[in-house]
Amino acid sequence: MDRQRDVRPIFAAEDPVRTSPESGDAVPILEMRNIGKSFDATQALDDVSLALYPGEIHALLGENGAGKSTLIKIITGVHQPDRGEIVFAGQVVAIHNAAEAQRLGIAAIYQEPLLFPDLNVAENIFINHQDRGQVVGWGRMFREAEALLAELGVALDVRRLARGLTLAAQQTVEIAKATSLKVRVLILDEPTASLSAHEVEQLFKLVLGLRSQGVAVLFVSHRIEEVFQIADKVTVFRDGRRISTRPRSETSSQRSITEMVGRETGLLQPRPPVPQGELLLSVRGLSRAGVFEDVNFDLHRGEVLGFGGLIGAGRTDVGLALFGIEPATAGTIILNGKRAAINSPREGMRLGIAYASEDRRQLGLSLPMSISANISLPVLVRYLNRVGLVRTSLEKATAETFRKRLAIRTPSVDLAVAKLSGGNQQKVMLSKWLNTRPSVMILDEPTRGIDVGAKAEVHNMICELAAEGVGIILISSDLPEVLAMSDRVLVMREGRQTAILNRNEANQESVMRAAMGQTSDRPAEGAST
Amino acid sequence: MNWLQRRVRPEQIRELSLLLLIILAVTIFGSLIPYYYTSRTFDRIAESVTIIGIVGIGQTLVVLTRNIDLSVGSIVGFTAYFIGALIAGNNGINPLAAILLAIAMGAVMGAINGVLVAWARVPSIIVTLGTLAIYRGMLVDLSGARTVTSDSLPGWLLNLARVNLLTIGMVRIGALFTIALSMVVIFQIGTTYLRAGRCIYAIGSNPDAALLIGLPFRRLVFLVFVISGALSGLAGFVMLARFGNITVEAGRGLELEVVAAVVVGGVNIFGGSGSVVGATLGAVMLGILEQSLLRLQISEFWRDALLGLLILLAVASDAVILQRLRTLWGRAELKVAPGMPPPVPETEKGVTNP
Amino acid sequence: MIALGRLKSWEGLLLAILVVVVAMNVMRSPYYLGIDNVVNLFQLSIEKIIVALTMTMIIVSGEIDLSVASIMGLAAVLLGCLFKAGIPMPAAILIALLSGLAAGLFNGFWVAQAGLPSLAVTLAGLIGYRGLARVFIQDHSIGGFPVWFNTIGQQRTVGPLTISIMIFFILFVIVAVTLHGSGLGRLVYAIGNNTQAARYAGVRVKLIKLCLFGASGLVAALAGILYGARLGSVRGDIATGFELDIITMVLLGGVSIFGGSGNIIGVGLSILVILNLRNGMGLANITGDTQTSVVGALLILSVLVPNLMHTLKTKWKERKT
Amino acid sequence: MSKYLLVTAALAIGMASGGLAGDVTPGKGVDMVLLPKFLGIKVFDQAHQGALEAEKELENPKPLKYLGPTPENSVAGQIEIVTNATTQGVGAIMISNNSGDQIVPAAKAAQAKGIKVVTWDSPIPSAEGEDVFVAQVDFTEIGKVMADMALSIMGANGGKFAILSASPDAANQNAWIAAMKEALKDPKYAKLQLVDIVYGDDQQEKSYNQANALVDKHPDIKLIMAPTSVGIVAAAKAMQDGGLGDKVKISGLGLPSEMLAYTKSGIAPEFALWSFTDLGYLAYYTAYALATGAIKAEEGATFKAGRMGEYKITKDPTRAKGLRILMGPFTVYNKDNIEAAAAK
Repeated sequence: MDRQRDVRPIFAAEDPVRTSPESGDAVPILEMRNIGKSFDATQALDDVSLALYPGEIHALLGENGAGKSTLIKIITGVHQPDRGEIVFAGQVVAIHNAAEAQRLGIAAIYQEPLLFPDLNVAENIFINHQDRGQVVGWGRMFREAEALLAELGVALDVRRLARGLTLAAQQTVEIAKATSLKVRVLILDEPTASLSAHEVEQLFKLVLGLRSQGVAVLFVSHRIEEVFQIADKVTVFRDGRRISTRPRSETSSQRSITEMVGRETGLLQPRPPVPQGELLLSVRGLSRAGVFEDVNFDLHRGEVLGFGGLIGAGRTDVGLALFGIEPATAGTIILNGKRAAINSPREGMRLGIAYASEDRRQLGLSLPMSISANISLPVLVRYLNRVGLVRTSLEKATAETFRKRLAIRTPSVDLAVAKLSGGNQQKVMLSKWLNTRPSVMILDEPTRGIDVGAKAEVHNMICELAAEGVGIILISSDLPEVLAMSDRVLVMREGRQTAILNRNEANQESVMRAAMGQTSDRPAEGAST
Repeated sequence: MNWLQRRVRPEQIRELSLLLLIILAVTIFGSLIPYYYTSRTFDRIAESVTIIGIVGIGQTLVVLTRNIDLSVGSIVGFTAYFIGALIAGNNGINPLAAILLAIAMGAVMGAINGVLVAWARVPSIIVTLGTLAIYRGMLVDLSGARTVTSDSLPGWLLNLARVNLLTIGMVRIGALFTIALSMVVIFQIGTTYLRAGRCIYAIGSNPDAALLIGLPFRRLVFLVFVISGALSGLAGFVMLARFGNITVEAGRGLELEVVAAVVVGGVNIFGGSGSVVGATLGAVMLGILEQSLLRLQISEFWRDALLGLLILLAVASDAVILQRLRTLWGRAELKVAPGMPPPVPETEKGVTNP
Repeated sequence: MIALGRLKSWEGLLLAILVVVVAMNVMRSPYYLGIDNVVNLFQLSIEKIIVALTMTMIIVSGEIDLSVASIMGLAAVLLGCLFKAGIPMPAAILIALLSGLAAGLFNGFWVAQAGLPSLAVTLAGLIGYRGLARVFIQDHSIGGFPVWFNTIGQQRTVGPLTISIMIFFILFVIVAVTLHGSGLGRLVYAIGNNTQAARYAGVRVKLIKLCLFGASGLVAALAGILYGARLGSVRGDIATGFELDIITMVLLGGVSIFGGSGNIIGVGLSILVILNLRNGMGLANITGDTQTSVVGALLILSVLVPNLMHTLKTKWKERKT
Repeated sequence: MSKYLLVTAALAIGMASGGLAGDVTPGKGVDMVLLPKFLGIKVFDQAHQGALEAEKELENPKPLKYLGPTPENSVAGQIEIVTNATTQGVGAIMISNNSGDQIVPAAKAAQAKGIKVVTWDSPIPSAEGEDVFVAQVDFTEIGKVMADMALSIMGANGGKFAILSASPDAANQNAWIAAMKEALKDPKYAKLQLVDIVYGDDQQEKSYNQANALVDKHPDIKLIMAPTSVGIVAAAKAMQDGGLGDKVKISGLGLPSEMLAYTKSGIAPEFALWSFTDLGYLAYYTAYALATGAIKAEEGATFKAGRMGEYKITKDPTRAKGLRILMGPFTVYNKDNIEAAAAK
């Protein structure tokens, strides 16, 4: 898939931008008033009010975890708001599930479409139509499906199974499904993430067509240049709060970026720089077919290399390749001067690499098992006696040392990890990987979804580790954290390495610009050497 | 080629290949076995297809929803016995009433499975393994282990097996075979033209999406188990007509043959694809194997050994297709295990990440 | 590993049921607790309880093995055929054991390496291996085994116990130590709890699953051979339908069908409950099929009850917050 | 037909005049267990009725237990029931043995605890663990009868025929088949050719399929001899359904009530059987007599079995060891006498 595409404005700048009618007279089709939502400790949405007007494309910008997807899930009835109300066409409504949302005329298209692989295209479009009676009229359904697709200007065989469709074709089917249900509010969540330039153009034609039919479109995307290409109004979210809503003409991509990232970076003192140790790891031309390409960087002992970029940029995939869970298909990895082929987590661990996953509940920990069992799991052989039995006393002793070292608040190390708070669970996972005594430690979103206190302790631990000479790769979407902790920041975008910024060059704007496609002038490091 | 590709859906390719396999088998066995192409052979095959075919329809619907129904063997035995006892009790009973009663009795037993799987969320492998034993035990208890003998049954029932509706060349279409054929036609139409039928495919194809867009997930799972029970009841009646004598052993082990026929017939073990006609072709394949091996003087148990292998290959090819699907769609994990409860979609458990 | 909270509630329940059942049986026949009858108790279902031990490890790892009964039949039939063909008994036993191991590893390959669902693979095994067994022996039965072989299954050699019961106790200790004490046991629990997390932690999931299915096949073959020893002859339909009893013994013991939880003490207690129940029903002249239906009901209850308790608990917690 | 009645009647009279008849005192409480091969077969239900009739006459306060395994694990099931009965300490066990010599350890254990073990319909081949075998009919005689029926059905020019038996472990089946093979050596039956023996395990479906398979495998066979009440009915229906009633005849041992339609339609012109009710009645009397000490299980002991008159325990000629009580007459049914027999 050709991922590299030049930015060609579809519309000439002077094209009269349809400014939304003054909010005074037009009635918003969908209005969120003071919506609040929190998941256990973290506050996902804090007093958010937003209005969508018919015939208007409203873009939503924000970093990862800014609350965009939570808002969408509330609109489509997947979640219920803790506070606030939703007003649809003037009446207060409660949306409990997707079916109710659909009845109101609200449809959502996610990055991964929700189609049925074993049903054909026409059926996927009309699967949820209650009004079509118990008997399926295939002839009529095929004709209507073809008509719908023609109206959207798409040529697609309605008889073939959804199983073989490309992502772009699937999105068109989803849009056709929405229009067949007389959609009034269409939500597009990161629709263009893996589309080619031509496919994006196709999609924008469809969306503009819908806008002219009076549909209110909520467009969520990280591709800032696309947003400023199509949106009538732009809203910026940060930390669950709505920062600003401005017509596109009164704002610019630069201003939005600053609004998105404008958090005070004061509270995180930057890590004191540590004298750079000798070269630990150097990676050249690392790639994995269809996932990421040509990643080049060096890592020295005691150095923290931050991985900046947006979700789906491929940072986690680089981590998985280095650790051997999803091995790289090309490129070289040189560790302590020796070439290494890492094809399984065992080989990764034997070479002294550790990867702490971003999803601690699903991939990082075995929740029902005790703290000490989790910590000893990767290197269990170290705790076995000659006969193969587990020396639980030794295991508990190790767990105790980590309990003190990382201040894990737990009555005993035999407690099941499931019973711990998010922060403590994260510490247990980190202890698990520290226990393998790695020389290269890959941390993937180490502070996501944990309280501020635990976050600070994790940061201290990172500083200690670096001081001890461990090379650390910090994958994080928390920009201030990356900037504060990293000696250098490697930025990725859609599977490509767009920049390596050392400490003085790296700031919120430069990283964000690199992450969103305005490639910085300096070529990626290492490519030349 | 494109025309063919457009017309034919993947699982139809599986059914076509099965049809070719059947024709191949018939020609090979025909050459090896004397007197093979006689009406007796087709009668034999038709007879064994009748019962497995009818029950296979219900099993197809169950497997489509990523579940399995092992209790069909006992339901067939139970209905065969008690309808037989009932008819023996009052020979004057109207034939249609007897058939409907058999279907109703089977449906009730299917409903019990349905409630346990759909609402109590007990995996269907556990529920139906349990009810397989419970219904068999009830049959032995309530019948006091007696036998329904053909002498106590009325004439219309006994020679139902011999009634020929029509004879094309050497193929004799008996009454019982017609019942089976009509069921296949009815349910093939039902699963292609009725909305409920299509929804059954949908919830098997992508349970998360089905729940998210509000398809009646639990009611449909309950429905397929009721249908599976009802059809097993009908098969019980057919068995009664065919054998005349029904002991408490009737239908024992039938469930394994039915599951084999359905899986070999192209119904995807991961749910969502496969058809009633495919399952019937699977039943025909089973019948051919059984009869031909018998005639080749080699033990008919080679059929079971071969079936084990055929099931494995069918499941493996299902997995390969699914693997390609997974990589194509980039979906991390299409976690699925037939018999295990339909995966509780994230949305229902309340997704926590902001 | 044994979540103590759970231990008290489930195992306590089993203990109570056991006491009630034994009390009822003693009332019905004064000889019940006599040493003869206790040995009979174990003797009549020795094959099932041996295989229930390895089935426990399979289910804790999140998989299931429906083909054990057919492997028992296959191994017993092979033993008979080889013996009839004049092969000395010890060699025949060895070959029969290896055949079980091979069948188990074959299952393991398809489940671990090819990633197929264990339910489908072992269902194919249930049909296929039974077919193979009956092909080898047709409809006949083979008997006349050497006396020393029959004594393994029949004579009381070790004090009041037969050798097969001794084998069961030895296996019980081995599985208990492996599951709860050894590193392998810890990894089996990890795989059962969360296979992906285990893989991310560098656990060799494929290898361990392969070994588990291999062990399950081997022990099933051993049980088949002991069955032949007990009866003194083998037939093609030996051990048909045993998988229901075996799986019930494991699930009634508190092992979750979804893997990752449960312990050997629970399984031990549930074995005693089912043995006494079956023996009690036998004394009360309840037919074989009715006994099996009681076991079928136990199977469903052992998953239904925890399910209901779980949903009630979550509903109660929701109402509380 | 009448010829056999004459012979056996003479035998019975001869026995009666022998030793003095031990009398059986009714009214004693004995726990009795009647254990057929498995449940679900009509002939065994009739044996149960016969035993209940004897129980009423002997006013045994303890009710008779009628227990049987499932056909699936009949061997292990019978062993389990005998073992349980031993634990319960019953008075006597009457078993139609379907487990060959595998039942011996359990039977011996029962005898060790003073329990009387009486076999009926099908003995323990080695006779170990068995007090006495109540034989419904002399096994060698059965062989001759089956050979005669085959000859009379297939006519002078003979032809091919096959045997559809029950289970390979059933001692009586194997004995009858062996006796028939022995009888066929007589030049009279030279033209009869036995081509195959298949087993239906007394299961309806399996017997039906095996009968059809026989015809498929040997299209030219003229007779299927089924010495089992389940097999004979299944084979008859298979031939009827297949429209082969006139080409392939059925014979063997069957219940008149079940075979009525097939004898009338000519599919099963001749078959034989004895009264299972009488067999159950006699077995009960024998076991009761032994349990109450009226007689001992040794050669020569005689006793009066209620309405069936006197019986004497003799050595069993058909087995190396073992004692036998020979019940006596059985009848060959054909078109004319089946009507009356079925009505009974």
